[in-house]
Amino acid sequence: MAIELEHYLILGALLFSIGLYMALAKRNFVGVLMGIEMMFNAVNLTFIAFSRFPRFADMTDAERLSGHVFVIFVITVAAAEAAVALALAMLVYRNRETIDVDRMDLLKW
Amino acid sequence: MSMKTEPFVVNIGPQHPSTHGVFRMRLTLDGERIIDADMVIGYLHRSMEKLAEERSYTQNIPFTDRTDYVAAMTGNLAYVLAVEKLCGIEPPERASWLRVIMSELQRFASHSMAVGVFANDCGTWQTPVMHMFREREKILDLFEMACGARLTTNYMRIGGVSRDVPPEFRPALRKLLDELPMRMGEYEDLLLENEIIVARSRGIGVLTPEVAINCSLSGPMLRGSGVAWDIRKADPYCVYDKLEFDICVGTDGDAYDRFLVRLAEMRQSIHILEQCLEMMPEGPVHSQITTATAQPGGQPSAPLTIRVPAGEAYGRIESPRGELGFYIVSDGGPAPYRFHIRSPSYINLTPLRELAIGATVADAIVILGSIDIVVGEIDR
Amino acid sequence: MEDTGSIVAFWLLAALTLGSALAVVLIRDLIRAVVLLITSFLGVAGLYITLSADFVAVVQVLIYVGAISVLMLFAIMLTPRAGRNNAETFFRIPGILLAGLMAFTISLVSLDTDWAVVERGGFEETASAIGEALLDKYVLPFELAAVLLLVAMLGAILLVHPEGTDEE
Amino acid sequence: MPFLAKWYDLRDLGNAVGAFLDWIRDLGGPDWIPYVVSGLIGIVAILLWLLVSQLAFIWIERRVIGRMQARIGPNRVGPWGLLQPIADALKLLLKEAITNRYADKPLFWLGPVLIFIPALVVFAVIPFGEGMSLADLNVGVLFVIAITSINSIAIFISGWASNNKFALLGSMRAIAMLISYELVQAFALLGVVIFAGSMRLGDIVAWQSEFNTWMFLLQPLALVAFLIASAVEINRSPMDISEAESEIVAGYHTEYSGIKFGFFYAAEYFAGFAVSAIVVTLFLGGWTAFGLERWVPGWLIFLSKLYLVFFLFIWTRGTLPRLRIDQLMAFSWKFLLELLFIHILVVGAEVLIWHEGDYPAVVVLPIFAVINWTLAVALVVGWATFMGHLRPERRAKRAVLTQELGATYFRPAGGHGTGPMGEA
Amino acid sequence: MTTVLSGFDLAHRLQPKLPDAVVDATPDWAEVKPNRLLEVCTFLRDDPELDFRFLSSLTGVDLLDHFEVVYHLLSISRNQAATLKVPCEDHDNPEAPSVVSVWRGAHLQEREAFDLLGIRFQGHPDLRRIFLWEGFAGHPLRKDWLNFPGGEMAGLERYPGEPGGKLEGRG
Repeated sequence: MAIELEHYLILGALLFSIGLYMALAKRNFVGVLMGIEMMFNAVNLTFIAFSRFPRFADMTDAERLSGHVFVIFVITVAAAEAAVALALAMLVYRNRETIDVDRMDLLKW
Repeated sequence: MSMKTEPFVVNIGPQHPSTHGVFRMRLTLDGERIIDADMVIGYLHRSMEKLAEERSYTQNIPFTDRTDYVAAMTGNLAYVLAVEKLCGIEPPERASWLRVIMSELQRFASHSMAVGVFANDCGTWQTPVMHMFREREKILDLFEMACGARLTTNYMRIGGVSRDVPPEFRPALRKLLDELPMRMGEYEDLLLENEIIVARSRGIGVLTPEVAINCSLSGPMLRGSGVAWDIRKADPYCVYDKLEFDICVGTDGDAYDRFLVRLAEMRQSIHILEQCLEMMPEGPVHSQITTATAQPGGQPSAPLTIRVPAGEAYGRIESPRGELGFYIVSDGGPAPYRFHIRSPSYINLTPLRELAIGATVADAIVILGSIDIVVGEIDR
Repeated sequence: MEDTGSIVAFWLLAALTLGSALAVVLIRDLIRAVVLLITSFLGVAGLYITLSADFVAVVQVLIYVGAISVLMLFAIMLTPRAGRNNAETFFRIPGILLAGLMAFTISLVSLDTDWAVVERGGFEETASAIGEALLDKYVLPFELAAVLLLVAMLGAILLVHPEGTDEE
Repeated sequence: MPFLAKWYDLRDLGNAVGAFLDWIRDLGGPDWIPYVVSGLIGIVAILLWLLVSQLAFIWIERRVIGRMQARIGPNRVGPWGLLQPIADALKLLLKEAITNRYADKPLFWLGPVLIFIPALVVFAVIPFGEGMSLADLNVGVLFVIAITSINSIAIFISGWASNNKFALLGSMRAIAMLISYELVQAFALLGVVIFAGSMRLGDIVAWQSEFNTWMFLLQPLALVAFLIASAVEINRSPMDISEAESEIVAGYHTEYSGIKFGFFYAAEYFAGFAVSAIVVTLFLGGWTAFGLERWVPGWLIFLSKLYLVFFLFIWTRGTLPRLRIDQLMAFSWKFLLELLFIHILVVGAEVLIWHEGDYPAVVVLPIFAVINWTLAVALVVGWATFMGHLRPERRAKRAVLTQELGATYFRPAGGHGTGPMGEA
Repeated sequence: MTTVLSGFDLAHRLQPKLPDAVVDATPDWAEVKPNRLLEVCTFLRDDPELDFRFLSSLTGVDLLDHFEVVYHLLSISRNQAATLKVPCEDHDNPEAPSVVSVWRGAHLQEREAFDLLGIRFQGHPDLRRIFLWEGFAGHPLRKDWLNFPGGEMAGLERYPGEPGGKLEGRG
């Protein structure tokens, strides 16, 4: 059985769902962050898959590589997001002595 | 940082590459920063002061080797000087010169080890200490020539030294003295000018002279803080008053200065030894006042027992680590009534806690290295 | 994608990625979770290679494995032992439902859609093409990303900088 | 292609393998068989070479450092102690590999395994000679940077899993160092990539061969920065702070014993070889040496350069003290990175001028070399002065010699004291 | 040469300031009252003519009926030395005022004297055992240590409280 686009899409969907569940249900701030990163990965995988399996025959390489470029941007944003989120986690921990997202119920600290 | 992290307690020692024996620092850390420090000692405690109360004055000399086993000769010397002070014995002149030679050789050996180990604590992978050991070995060879032992010499006697040096001692010492200044130049170039050692030790563990005096620090610790105080100058014992040498003083009071002072003192020791080699007279090496008895070989020897009048004496010398004092109380009996060792390594640890707090773990190791402890002398 | 090597590689990597992602969810110890997450990231990088996206695959290793997971390890180490629990909140049931629904919907859609894929081989070399695209067509987003990174860095520094104390 | 040799010509090992592969292909069978076979040959060859080199260099390092330390080094097992590494390996195999009770057992087991991966995988992209690379990726440089960063994760995992405070301190230091020096490493290689115009390691070697130059002649600053950053990542002295022996016993591998320790020990050498290989490929012309490769096999040139670079690591280990972690991090962030920013700007401008003006390389490259060397020296000296490294309180000094008893020579310093005593 | 101030000299210097502090003086030392010790020490340290800012040595002596704490003082600026003694009358429970507030260098030495001789220094910030472990029976430098009331040959057990630890045939 050859590997087609659908395989990658379903794989991405499953990875995304696992990430979504983690982001929703994990108690620990770092756990939530791990879920979000996993979702990013799923989306990236889909992007790359789409760029590998083009829809139109007359797409140039540069056009098909838009997916890759987008992935690069996503990774950049993910890195920035991770840095800020972990800084936030440190700050919350310093002030509230917990990184349990359930207990971060105030909009201030 | 105001980060509220869990305090992290680390035991540096008792078995650790950088505690120079069985010494333990209990550090409470916040990240790499030390927020509290405590020292736990006594792993090498042999209760020498108690043991000495049951042995005769002569039998106690070997104990003094084993306090500061890196500088046994000066340990011997301080003890015999205290007893001689108590009895009023004047050793013959050649014995005094020999004592000075031995204690300066010992100072060189001890400082070279201290300097090498300090560089080791700064993170050189054994290289300086191995080079320093090369010179130390040659000095220990000389000790072996003089008294048959290398580390625990047991050379000094009350009223003299155990025996005169053999005739080949003099040329051997001459040869060594010709070599040492060149080696010292090497060490100064390699270690003193080393960028990383400077970065690691300057500004670390700063002691002002007021604090240093108040904490009763002595030796290179005190001189590193900028106080020109050397018992060899202040209260010359043996023949130091006939010798020409300088007091080596630091100006910043940090770990680097203590290291600096030790290196400079090694040069002064060479200078002193040169003078000794020239000026040392011939003559007996045992005092006639003590009951010197002839050994079967015909050589006069130091007495095995002496009678010490009741009283007390505090004899102090400048050992490589600082003021080594022996406080001896006699009740007129064959053994000392009270035998107290004022050991510089131990008292130099007084400001350790304050020096360590606020430093990093790596700094604490450097600070400990710059104090130059010998655990045998701390615990006694 | 007919050759056997790619098919085997895809299934192995997919199993690795999903398996370790599931283990990340299930495992309680946060450090082990991060280690498994790294495995999952590496699996994704491998999948990129099967999609002949070599540049992105290496960037994935560099950023996700080398930087983000390290940041996570750092954050875990700076928090106390009690903060190393990877347990769920009471959102578990809705979470499972929502995630399951999501997976089901996307899978259904992707299976049901006629993707009309035009088969074209992989890329010979992506790095220079991506570079050209970034500095030509996407130069504005590229600059924006740089600004974003700078702002994020400044923000992170400001956030963890203790108030009122000026560090030397 | 200077080689017109038969398969048995030792000048190019690739010929032999190529002939063997052709033979397999001629036998028929599926396409993947020669592919897998060539991969296996490469892997086995690299592993064997690494093992032999490692054993040899354990001995060489001990002997050389012995000389540096005024002693002899191992000389009992075998002639001149040559069998000492084998004896050590046997001893490590026979010793008990203790796992302490409260260790995180899976991770504790994983650490020593994981630490091998980056050191071995890097060799996949290294061209040992013309065409002698396992996988000449077109993103080779990026691959190298990405893979070597895994090293620190392995260190972290083993330190964490040991459940030992020294190990934990070591792994914290390793992570902090990784974050600090990853950027330096990337920037140092960026200059090379800009010049060569390719991230394929083979292309970079070919570029250096084409213009008859070595990259370090053009970019000395990048080489120095890369060497320092790599020394940090593989924990070689003077940057071995995550296993700082005099402070935290053995850092992350304090709790490892027996063959698990042996793994770390071996991985240290493998990583050293990997870094040396990268340095040789990117900065020292790889398997070329100004035409010498026509007479001497390329892989021999490559290996001799590699050993020379590795010797550098031995040398620094035998001579230099260790820096403190905050000094090392400050060195990265406040010193190297700034210099490399300027360096990248200059290199980029040079390449731009070169390509726009279409000047001949013979004229341009020497000028660039002179400019970059001058710039490197000026930048290092200038930045060091700016950062205050030449101020008297950061320099070496000598003790005051005095005869004046009881005098005080303390100079109240511009207090960077370390505590209440310092500020008193 | 270091000038050694005799006990008489010391007493003479102390006379105008602290007339009733000195109990006894000999050529070698001066003995002061325990309750005046801190004042005497502060005076000796701060007086510009004496300037004993350096505490060379501090130790205790068991004199069978009482203890004595001996202070060897040194003045670096004037290069002179002196010896001070303080009696601790109660032999079973000797006490002396701590001089840590005057000389920080006394810190470890007082801990040592406490550990080995059992002299309690009042006002010491951190008076704990230093060489011996917490729970060691008695203070070994005391002359009566071997027939300590807790049992014969106390200290010859390997660990405190170890049953049957008394060495055979040496009772």
